[in-house]
Amino acid sequence: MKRWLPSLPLSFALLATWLLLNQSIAPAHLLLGSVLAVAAPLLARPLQPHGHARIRRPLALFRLLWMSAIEIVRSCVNVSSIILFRKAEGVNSQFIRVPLDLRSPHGLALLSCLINSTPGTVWVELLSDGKELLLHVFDLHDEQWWIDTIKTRYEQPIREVFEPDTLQGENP
Amino acid sequence: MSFAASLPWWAALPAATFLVLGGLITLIGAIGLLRLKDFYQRIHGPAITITLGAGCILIASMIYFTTQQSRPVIHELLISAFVLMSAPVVAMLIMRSAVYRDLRAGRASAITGGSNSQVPGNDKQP
Amino acid sequence: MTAMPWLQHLIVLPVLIPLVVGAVLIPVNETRHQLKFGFNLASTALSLFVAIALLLMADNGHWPLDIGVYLAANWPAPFGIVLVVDRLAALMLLLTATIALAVLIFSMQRWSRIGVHFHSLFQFLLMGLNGAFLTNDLFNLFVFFEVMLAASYGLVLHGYNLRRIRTGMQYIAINLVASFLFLIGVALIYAASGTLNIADLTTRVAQLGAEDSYLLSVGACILALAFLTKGAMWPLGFWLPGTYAAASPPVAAMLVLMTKVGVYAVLRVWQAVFGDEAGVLSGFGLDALMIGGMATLMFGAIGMLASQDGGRMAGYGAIISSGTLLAVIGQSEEGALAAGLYYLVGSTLAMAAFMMLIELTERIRPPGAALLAVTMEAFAIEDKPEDPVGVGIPRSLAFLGLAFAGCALVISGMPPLSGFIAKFSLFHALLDARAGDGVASVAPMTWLLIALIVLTGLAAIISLMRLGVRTFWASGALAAPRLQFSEAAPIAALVVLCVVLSVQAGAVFAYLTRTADGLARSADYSERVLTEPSVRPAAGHGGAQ
Amino acid sequence: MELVIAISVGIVFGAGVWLILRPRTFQLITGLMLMSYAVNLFIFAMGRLWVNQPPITPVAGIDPTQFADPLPQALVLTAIVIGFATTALYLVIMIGARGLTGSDHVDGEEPRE
Amino acid sequence: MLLFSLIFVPFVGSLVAALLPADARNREAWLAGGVTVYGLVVAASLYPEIAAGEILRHDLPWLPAQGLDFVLRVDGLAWVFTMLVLAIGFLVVLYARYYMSPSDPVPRFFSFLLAFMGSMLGVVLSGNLVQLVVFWELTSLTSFLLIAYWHHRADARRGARMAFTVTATGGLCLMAGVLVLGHIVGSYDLDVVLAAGDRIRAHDLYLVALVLIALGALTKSAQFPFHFWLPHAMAAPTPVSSYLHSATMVKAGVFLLVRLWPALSGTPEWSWIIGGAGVCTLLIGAFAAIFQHDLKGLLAYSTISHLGLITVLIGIGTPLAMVAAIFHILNHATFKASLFMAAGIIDHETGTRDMRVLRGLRHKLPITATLAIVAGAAMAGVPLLNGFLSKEMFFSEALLVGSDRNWWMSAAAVAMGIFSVAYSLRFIAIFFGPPATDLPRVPHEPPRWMRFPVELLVLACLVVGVVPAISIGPILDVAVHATLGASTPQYDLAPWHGFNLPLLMSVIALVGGVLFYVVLRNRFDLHARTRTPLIYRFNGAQAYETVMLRLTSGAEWLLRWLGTSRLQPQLLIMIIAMLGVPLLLAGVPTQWTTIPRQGTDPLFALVWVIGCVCAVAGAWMAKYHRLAALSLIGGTGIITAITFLWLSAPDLALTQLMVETVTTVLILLGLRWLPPRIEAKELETPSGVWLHRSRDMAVAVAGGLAMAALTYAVLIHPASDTISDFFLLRALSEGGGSNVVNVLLVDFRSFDTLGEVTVLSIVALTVYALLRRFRPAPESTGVPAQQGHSLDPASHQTPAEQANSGYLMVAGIYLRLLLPFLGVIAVYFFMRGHNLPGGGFVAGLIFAVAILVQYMLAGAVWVENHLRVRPHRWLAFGLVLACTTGLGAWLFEYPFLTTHTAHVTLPLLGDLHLPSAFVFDLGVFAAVVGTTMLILVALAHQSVRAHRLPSEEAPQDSRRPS
Amino acid sequence: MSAATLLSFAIMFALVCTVLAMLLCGMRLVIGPTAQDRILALDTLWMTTMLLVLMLGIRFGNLVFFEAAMLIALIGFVSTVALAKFLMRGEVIE
Ligand code: NA
Ligand code: NA
Repeated sequence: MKRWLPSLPLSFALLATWLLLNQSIAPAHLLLGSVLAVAAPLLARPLQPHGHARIRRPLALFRLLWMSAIEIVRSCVNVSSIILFRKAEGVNSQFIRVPLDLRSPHGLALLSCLINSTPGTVWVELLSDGKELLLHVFDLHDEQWWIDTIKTRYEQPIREVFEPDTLQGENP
Repeated sequence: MSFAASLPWWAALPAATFLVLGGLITLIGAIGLLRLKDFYQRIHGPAITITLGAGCILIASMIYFTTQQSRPVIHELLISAFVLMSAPVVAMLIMRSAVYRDLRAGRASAITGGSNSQVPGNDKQP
Repeated sequence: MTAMPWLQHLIVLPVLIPLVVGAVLIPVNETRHQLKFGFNLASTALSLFVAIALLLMADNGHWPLDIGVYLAANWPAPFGIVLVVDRLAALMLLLTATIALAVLIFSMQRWSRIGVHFHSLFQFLLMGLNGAFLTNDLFNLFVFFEVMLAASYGLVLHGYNLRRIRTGMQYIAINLVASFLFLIGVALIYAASGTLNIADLTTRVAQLGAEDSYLLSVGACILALAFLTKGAMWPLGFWLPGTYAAASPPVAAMLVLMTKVGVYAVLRVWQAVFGDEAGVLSGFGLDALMIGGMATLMFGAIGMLASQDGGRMAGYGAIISSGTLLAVIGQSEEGALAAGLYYLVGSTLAMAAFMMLIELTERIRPPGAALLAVTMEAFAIEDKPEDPVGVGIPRSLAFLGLAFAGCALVISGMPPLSGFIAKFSLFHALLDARAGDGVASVAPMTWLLIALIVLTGLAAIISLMRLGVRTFWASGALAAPRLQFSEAAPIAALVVLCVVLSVQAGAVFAYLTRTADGLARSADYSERVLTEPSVRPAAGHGGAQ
Repeated sequence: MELVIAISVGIVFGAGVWLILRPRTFQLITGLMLMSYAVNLFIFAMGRLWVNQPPITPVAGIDPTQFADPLPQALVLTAIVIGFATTALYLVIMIGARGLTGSDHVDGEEPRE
Repeated sequence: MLLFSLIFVPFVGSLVAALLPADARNREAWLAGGVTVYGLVVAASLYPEIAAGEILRHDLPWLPAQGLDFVLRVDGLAWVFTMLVLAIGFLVVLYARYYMSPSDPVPRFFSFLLAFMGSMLGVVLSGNLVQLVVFWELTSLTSFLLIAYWHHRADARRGARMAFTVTATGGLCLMAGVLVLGHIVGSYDLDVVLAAGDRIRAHDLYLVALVLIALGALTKSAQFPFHFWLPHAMAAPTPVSSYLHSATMVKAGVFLLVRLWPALSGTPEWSWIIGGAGVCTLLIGAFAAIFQHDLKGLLAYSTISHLGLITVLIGIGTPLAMVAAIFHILNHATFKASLFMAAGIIDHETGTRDMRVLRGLRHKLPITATLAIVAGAAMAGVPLLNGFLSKEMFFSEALLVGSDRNWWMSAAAVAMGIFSVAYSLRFIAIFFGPPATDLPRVPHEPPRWMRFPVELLVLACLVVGVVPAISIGPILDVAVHATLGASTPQYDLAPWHGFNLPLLMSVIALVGGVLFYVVLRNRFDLHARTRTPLIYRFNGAQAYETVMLRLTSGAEWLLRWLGTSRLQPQLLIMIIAMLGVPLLLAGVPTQWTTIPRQGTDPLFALVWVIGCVCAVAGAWMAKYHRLAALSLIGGTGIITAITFLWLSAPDLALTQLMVETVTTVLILLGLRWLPPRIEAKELETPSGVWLHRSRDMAVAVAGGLAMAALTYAVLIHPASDTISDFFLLRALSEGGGSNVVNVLLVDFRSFDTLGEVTVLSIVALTVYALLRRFRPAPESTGVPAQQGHSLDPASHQTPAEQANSGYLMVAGIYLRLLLPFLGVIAVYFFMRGHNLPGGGFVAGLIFAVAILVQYMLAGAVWVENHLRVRPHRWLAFGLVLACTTGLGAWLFEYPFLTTHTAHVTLPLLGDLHLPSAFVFDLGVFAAVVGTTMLILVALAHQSVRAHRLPSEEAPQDSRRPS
Repeated sequence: MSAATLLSFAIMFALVCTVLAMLLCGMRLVIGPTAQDRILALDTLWMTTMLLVLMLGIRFGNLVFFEAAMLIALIGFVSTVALAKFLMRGEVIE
């Protein structure tokens, strides 16, 4: 199974992409889409050293995404108001370092997506062999608050999704 | 605008709202890009465009075409997906390149923004 | 028309053979040089056969009005792209194939090995040249020009060194800009006339309103600039001598053909678009062409006199030949055109041979000696007679000398080879055609042209003699060059062809007169092209289109 | 629209011309790129301007006057592709020349004054 | 055929001679002698007909279109010249057999000599003037080769070039003259031309023709002011001098004048031009001859003088003068050839030709001395020798024509007589006096057969001089009759005509000459003079050299003014031409029909404000801020894409976007090899640069305005009836696709597309070939500074490490995830291309970009270790697939590239339409992928290569395993 | 005010906003001052262009625009990544 279908979610996503693109669920498209959904990951496999993400807790993922969506909208309003109404000099833009326990590359990727999608924060890079995240914050008022937020609101759920085993090992 | 004539209110109103919102956010993002002080601030401007601006307009498009074509038109989701996949990459790469550029040039103040914040750097540096 | 005669496919072969062979050779490893060369040779030889066959077909009534039409993709003119073989196209194909074969054999030992993908590029160059000669569609002409140019870029830089890359950069930049001009010209012509097909243009030109005529003529001017840049008309051809001198000899020999493509395109487009059918636009720009041609002639002659090395001289020789042809086209006189075509054939063969020869003569003496010889000539230093010449010139030197003399005679238009016959026939046509009842009818411009051509010939003689004397006779280390048979044979063959051209001048002229005659009848041409029906489905074959 | 396109073509072309007359290879290549935009737009404009009438014919038996002229579009497509190829080529030659000649002058050597 | 062989055989002989071995002196001589004897026999066999006044013709078709046949025409004049050429030729061959040294490469000599002989025969036997010109130039050519026979000597090369330049130029004039003549007469046939004398002389172009032909003749015959080449031609071996430069080639000029006498003569112009040149030559040549120190030089000037004499006679142009001219041609040939040969023997035997050294040779070379003295006497015009006869005829003609009014003519004749006696004495003097002791070699009598030709010729001088009427009479007669026809005068060939004025002149000349010589020798020390008095200032040779040098330097100067080898001016010219030529030729229209336009959308205008600002700013920054310029131009590209989209060209927009992206990456890949430009130096700009810049700015603005105007003019003008409707109407029904642009590309105009992908492939191959030999600039060979910087944690990682665990790890998750999506989307755009925007090209680029992203992410080495991309195969596969699809049509008996559609009905899937255009498009796709990958990968590999190099040199830098 | 008018006003407004946003991006692109500013501006320009294209699709009621928008969303980042990588590492493909 794994040999022919490296990742079922990916294949489904590809099939969905195909059907969405063609806006059709005609048999021909289903067939062709399926062929592509199988073939494309297979052909791309040599270039995927980290393999594909295995989502252990889909529900946790959806919860996380929903929360993030709200956070994004909120941050968006904040950033907009800063841009429109505050003097640039008054904005306290800072780099901060967030210690990370998350190790899964896919988890880190998701984290980066969430952080970067949230206006006001930009992921710069992982430091100290991935134990620390360098972030840039648009308007920093309280560094510790940021660190805590990221640890609890983002890192924790992501670890739940991608590395529940290690998480349980740490917090029994 | 011939197709729009047949649009019912219940679709037109949210579509219009999302459009206006999307347009505004996009503009604000661009304003941020233009008027903020330095690069590290400016990079936060377009972020709103990419996430919320794009989202609003995509939703508007979905609403509009679904009503107009009388069938679910949701392929805009693809765009959202692709944007969500590529935007973080772009942001982190531009940011990192800027950081190291400034570090190499010895413009640490540009990074710290003249404040007391930590300078990012290589911990392994001897 | 039910089924398509198989022979008809011959028309597309000059494009197709090189394309397929060039493509097939791409993945073949460079270490299998023999194989690549073999394919290339077979393809080029086949192209030669096809060209001969097409020439015969175009001349023996195989097609109505002796014009073969091939509807690529089976769409009728003016909508689809149409390949057309008439006598002129067949002649150019033959010339191309001949020179290509000679060049290829010449490059077997050395030049094809100094860089990668020589053989594919060579085949693609052939494809571009042949396509440019065959196509009847302006934009398709652009495409084939680009094919040709792209391949020539590759070949000009083949085995690149400092000199090649300097001139190559210039060559490419100029041609890129010229391509823009080409596009602008084609676009304007389309905007004005609504068509891209040259034959269709013939029928449309006369019906155009004043504004569209204006747009068409502006487009034609700009298009002509693109052609003339390739054809190296003064002042658009300064790139040529340097490029020729720097390119490797076989490539330079092929470049000679490429200048002719520029001239060919001007001739083709002008005869069809601004011919007798063109109404008010008939003969548009011909005077400018003639003046430009004459300026080019003059420039070429000056350049030739000023040149010290063979490659550069050959380049200016090519400019001279372009200038002559352009001026002849500008005269728009049938007899002169036939003579011009004869000149084109002879001078192209000789220039190609000359390009290859130059390289061989450079093996005669070490570079220092040549420089010394130049200095001594310049200051008229009398060197003491040295030890008498040894036991005669070694054979290779004799061969080179003979071939050099042959080329020089043709290029300078000295008797008895084809160059002289061409010039004489040209003068004859210019004078005779206007003779009528006396003197007054020979325009001063015609006299000027004749005088210029004569003087240019003189300049060519002087320069080539100087070069020859320096190369073969100047004292100094004189090494009997090592020649491969594969290097000598193609040169010999081309020179012999020039001789045959002179001996068989009568037959050749008969053909060329028919060619010029056909060119002048643009209405026939367009009728033939536009009425060629597409192949309709025969019973049993469903599903076409 | 017509005026906008015309002025734009003019400006982009002019900028391209200015650049190709400059002495540095990089300027030349950027000039070629700009000229190529302008020329492509120019060819495109030869089919006149059509808003929201792409030459996509959903059914047979359409009224051809209701669609943009497809031919210039096809020509531009080919021109874009060829322009891309030649830009690539010039680029490679440009860096090759820079390496070999030690100069990024378009003549491959600094002008002698 | 026999006639034809007369010309043909020497050329064949020449060819054979060239192929003989270098040391085959005897075989060469036998061959050449055989050829000559054959010719003599053939020519002699024609005598009966010729003597009967017949004109023999042999026509071979040659250039019917120009009304030109290859005609051999033998009349008396031609026959006499043929005999002369062959007879002297035979003697020269015999002489040369002994003259040429064993170390000389004889094949070349005899080959050239025979070729010359053939050419000369061609000149005299030509039945039409064009053919005559051909052989005329051939004699120039062969003589050039013969003069330069000892080409290791600078004087030989110089003499040959001079002779060739002068005579070939004359030949060109002659050709022009012949053309004019042909224009006047309407034919080049000699018979027709000779018969049209009156028409020619009455024509407006007569003078032009005359001058041009005279230039040809006078240069060939070394007439003033073109005589200077002849003395320099003496660098040739003596047999050549004796043959070409006394007996035959230089006679070609006068032969031509005699030949065309019926057509051209009889006008004052003729007399003035021909006669005038002749008189000057006569005097200058004779005078200069006296002051030579070189034996051959003396003979050369004497030849010039005698040719002048002949020219004067022709210029006089009366029938009797013509008789004298022809007669003197023959006489001069005999005595001068023998004198040259004698000079050659002396040179050969003593090792020198310097008359200041030579003396008393009669002791060692008694027979040669006797012969030379007799021949010299003939040259001086001593009675009872042939030279006397023709010279006396000249005197009498000079008297007759000159009469009282033009007494100077007679004076000149006498002066020439005096001079010729003087130089003959100078020549003869070498045999007298005490024997020289300081000669390079001790002279002996030459071999018997080497002297034989001289003996024969001297004998001829004597016989003709004593019994002219029976010896030369009949021969002269045929020539004269052939030339003069009905106007042949009565003339009397006899050594004695009684006491008359010409005799007196002869006596004056003889006596005066002796006195003059004695005076010169005793009072003016001839031997010490290094230059000819009075006329040394007129040095033709120097003038020639000056002209040649000036020609070159002038040409170089002009070339600098008229041309350039720099790129920028050339591009400037192109742009100016693009602006100017249409204005010049087509002008500006006065009125313009317009159509209602599309309303202007302010948004669109605003979009273009961005586009234009980007373009202008990009142009502004391209010099110092490359990255900025690149970004800005990318901005213009985006706007262009939007424009396409806005204005109903979605395919273009997609393509533009893709190309934009790939081009940006491409240029970035290249940018790495362009070292940064140093700004500081450039800051101070000289004022000249501003001038250039304003000029360029003006041109750029003009160019922009012109394009804008053209665009606007077209856009507001109604479109013509275009061929586009055809495509719109048939794309779906017959092309099987609703996206007309795509159907155009893969069906209607698939031939274009085939060429287009070929261009792509060619460029890819070229780039690949170039980069194989790529040598980066020294500054950019190293690893970029960014990568070695200690601050950057990535600086010590391989690209793979960066992507798999380094700073790119997180980004890599996305970029790698995108790969299958991009693949699917490429397929999508490919599949739908026929009906909606997309197609093989866009799909190919998307696919290529998908892989490219992987390269950017993880580096070339890693990607290629995990995925073999074989761009060459993609390329070949694409091209071959496209061609094969096209060729498939052949099987159905359709033209190349005809589209076929397979209609398949499958269960569950329904109707499927598979147009062959689809497969064609697949070929396009593959070729595009191959091209893009090949170019980008080849560029990318440079980094790998460049990094490997320094690491090989510095092993401590082990950061890259590669 | 009909639904259509409302929508057309909304589209007009959004279009104007987007084009203005593009203009601002263009200005940042021109004024820089640093290379990263320009890259950021270019990336934003791509994004706003995508939005513009989407809105034009709504305005013209034509789904063809969608394809272009999708392509921009997919591909637009590539040049940005390349530019950023160039800045960061001095070369795009190592
Ligand atoms: Na963010
Ligand atoms: Na087809």
